[in-house]
Amino acid sequence: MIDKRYTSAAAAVADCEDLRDGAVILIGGFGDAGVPERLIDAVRERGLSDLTIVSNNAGSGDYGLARLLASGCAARMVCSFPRSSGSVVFEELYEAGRIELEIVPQGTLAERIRAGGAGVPAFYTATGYGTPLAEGKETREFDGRHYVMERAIRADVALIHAATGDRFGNLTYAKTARNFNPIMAMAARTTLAEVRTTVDMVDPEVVVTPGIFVDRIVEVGA
Amino acid sequence: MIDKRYTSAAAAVADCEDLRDGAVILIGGFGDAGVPERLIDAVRERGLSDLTIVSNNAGSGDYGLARLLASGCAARMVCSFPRSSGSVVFEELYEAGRIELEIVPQGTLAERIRAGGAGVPAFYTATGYGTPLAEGKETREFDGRHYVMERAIRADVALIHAATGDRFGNLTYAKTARNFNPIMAMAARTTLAEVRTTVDMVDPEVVVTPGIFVDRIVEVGA
Amino acid sequence: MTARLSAADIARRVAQDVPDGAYVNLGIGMPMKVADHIPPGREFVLHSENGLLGMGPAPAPDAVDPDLTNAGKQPVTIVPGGAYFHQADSFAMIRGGHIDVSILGAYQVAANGDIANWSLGGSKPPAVGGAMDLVAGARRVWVMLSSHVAKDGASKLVERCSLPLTGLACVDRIYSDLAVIEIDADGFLVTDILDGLGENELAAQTGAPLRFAPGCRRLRAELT
Amino acid sequence: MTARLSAADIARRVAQDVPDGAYVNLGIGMPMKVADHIPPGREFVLHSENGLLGMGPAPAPDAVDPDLTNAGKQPVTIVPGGAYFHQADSFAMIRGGHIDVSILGAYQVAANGDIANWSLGGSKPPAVGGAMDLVAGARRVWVMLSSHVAKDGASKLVERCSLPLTGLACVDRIYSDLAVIEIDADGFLVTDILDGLGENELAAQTGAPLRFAPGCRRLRAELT
Repeated sequence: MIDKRYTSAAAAVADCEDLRDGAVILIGGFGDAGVPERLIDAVRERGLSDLTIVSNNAGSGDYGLARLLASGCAARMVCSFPRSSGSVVFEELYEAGRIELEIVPQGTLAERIRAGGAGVPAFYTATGYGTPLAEGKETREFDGRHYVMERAIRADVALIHAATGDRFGNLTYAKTARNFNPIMAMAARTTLAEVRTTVDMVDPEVVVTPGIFVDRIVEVGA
Repeated sequence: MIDKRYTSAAAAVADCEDLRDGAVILIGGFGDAGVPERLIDAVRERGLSDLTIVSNNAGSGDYGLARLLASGCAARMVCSFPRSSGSVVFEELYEAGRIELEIVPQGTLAERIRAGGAGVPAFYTATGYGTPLAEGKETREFDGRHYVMERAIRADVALIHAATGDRFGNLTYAKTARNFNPIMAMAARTTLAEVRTTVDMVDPEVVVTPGIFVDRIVEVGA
Repeated sequence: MTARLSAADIARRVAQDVPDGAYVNLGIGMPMKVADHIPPGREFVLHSENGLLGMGPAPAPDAVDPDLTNAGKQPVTIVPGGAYFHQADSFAMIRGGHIDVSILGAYQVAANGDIANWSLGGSKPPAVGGAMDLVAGARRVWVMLSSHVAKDGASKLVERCSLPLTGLACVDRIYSDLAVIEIDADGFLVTDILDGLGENELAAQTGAPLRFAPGCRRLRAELT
Repeated sequence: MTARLSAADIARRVAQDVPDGAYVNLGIGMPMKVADHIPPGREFVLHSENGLLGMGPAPAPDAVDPDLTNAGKQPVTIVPGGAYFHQADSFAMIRGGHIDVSILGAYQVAANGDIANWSLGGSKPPAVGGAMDLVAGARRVWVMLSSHVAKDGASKLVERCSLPLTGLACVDRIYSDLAVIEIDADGFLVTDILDGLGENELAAQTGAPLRFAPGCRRLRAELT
């Protein structure tokens, strides 16, 4: 019987082969909404190194993503907006030259992740053309407009947060806590989802992330 | 007040400027599921010519899409599987040389339409590489694998079918009648949706097509 | 000279120009104020790029929902007709040309429509968010400037941007505390000027040549 | 020689090889029969490319729902744990490498893994559906052949395909009425052969060289 449920975040990450030194990890959330805090904590406790973290923001305060970064496990961050109020940990690492930053327009970040999940190795976008963020990138004209070629992002692991999930890994989200979670679920070799509530079965009409994209789920409560 | 509802399919198509001779029209549906039959009939009655029709199939029997094609309004068809049982009308037009056919792998068709809606002018895909359907197309290697460059499809008009809709144009679908409808809604200058039932408001968590992608809706019953 | 327009005045003026039924993205900060000045009888649908259409005002303090925030990470509400969606869909709306108007702030806007609004350089980590997507993808791009001139006395309206660009040739219109200015193929075209402000005075505070539209309107600060 | 395998025998053999919990796409026609032979205690999730995971068997005639069909446009059902989604998401599953096994029919399969299964040429309009996406995107591509040899006596297993290709170097394994054959860098490797059929007899019905795996298993038709 298919049953992707784990009893704890620690158990879900414990024997995950794709979680290793040097791994690329997608982490869902936008600001504090939809961040897989418990999975992040469990990954931090694994004490990995040389990770590349892909997330819209770079954490704030001293919890969750910021605490993960503070542990020194990440060598590189791919991010659209790492400078939220309270992003002190990241700023210090950055200014000390202890973490590399690739800054990506938010829509390009989303599209690159979605492309990774959809088998598209590269695509063209008008976003960023002629700006410093397109420097060194290939450009091309289509129908008189200029575009930048962007490569897909694929990861070893995605950590995502959802509202409800079932044993098949089908997920729904709560309001704007949806954000990057569904597309990140598509783009990793192993996707771990923390859910507030497990249910017997998500209504097939309202599934947002079908279980095919999810490998392990853990109920974490509200 | 925003109210995208029209009283009939005929009224919805009557003053639609994008519906004109030579237009590119996306038509939702897969086989007989999720086909906007009433809108197709209303478009047929407009007596247009030189249309390009983009649809997964080419109609069957003597109703809906097949009847539209029989009217002689279409010069060109973009399609993944025009040879379903009962696709007699299309086959006759094709064999008589009266309609041009561009055959596109189903996933490439879906991705090209989605790209059109998402502002991506072109992307790469492994599908079709080395086959007759990639002949004449640009190819490129990424990380040791070969890909074909495919261009986005954008249309003047999309005709789609949905289960429920509200005055804002938010839509839900019924089961596999969803198919091409949500992505086609994104990729046209004007999107017309026929819905089985109009409701006061679709639950924002279960909206599949947000109203931003829909210009006009008409309730057509079951 | 009469009083410069307040942020609320500018927001009110911008709101007048948004077509009924438009899908509008409001940048963080000053552009958000446009939502407070939607003219009676008109309905806009506000898009928040973190995954929300139908953004409503801030909730009462006791009704804050951490799952419902805007692109500035502040608590908001949803109005009837709204919808939630993921980031790729949200940016498909922006990048696919479905957003009617994007209203943003800027450090500099050039006469050729270039905009710089994401980086002042420096040692802090850069951060761009959705700005580059919005200026590249929205059908109309309007810039709101709380002040026509920066604190250092330099005009924010320039011949060519000196700061890192957000996008090329994409700004359609500028609303400042002194004027409303269209950008067309020939550069800046003033369509509204602060009542009591001379054309030369406006030109002196602008870093590129101005043309004045026939029937250029007068802007008045509202007494509040 | 013993009886060749029936379509049901082949389907039963294929089903044995599908890992528990796998996401599987079954092509129209013969591959669909695999769903009828899922071993007890094992659970597959069937993907139907028109927008369905968790495809179940055909409904009773009085329970047909025209909104719920498979890729062959036939009425089906949905099992617990299923989901509906649109075409771009459905093909993201296929093209993004999320489908564990794609099981298809073919006109020809070559020793280099090329497959031809969508066109016999002729004056009829061509039609491809999702075949090219499946062979390019699924993690494993398995071909089922109701007969190893076509009606005209030509083998379906060839050195190089002569018919229009569906995909290059993508087939991992072939299940025919005579054998189970892996395709590796050196070509065809027989892992199972019909009980009573000689290696030379199989080779005579195959259009490219065969190697036989050590411990090559025997296939037996089931009495039904």
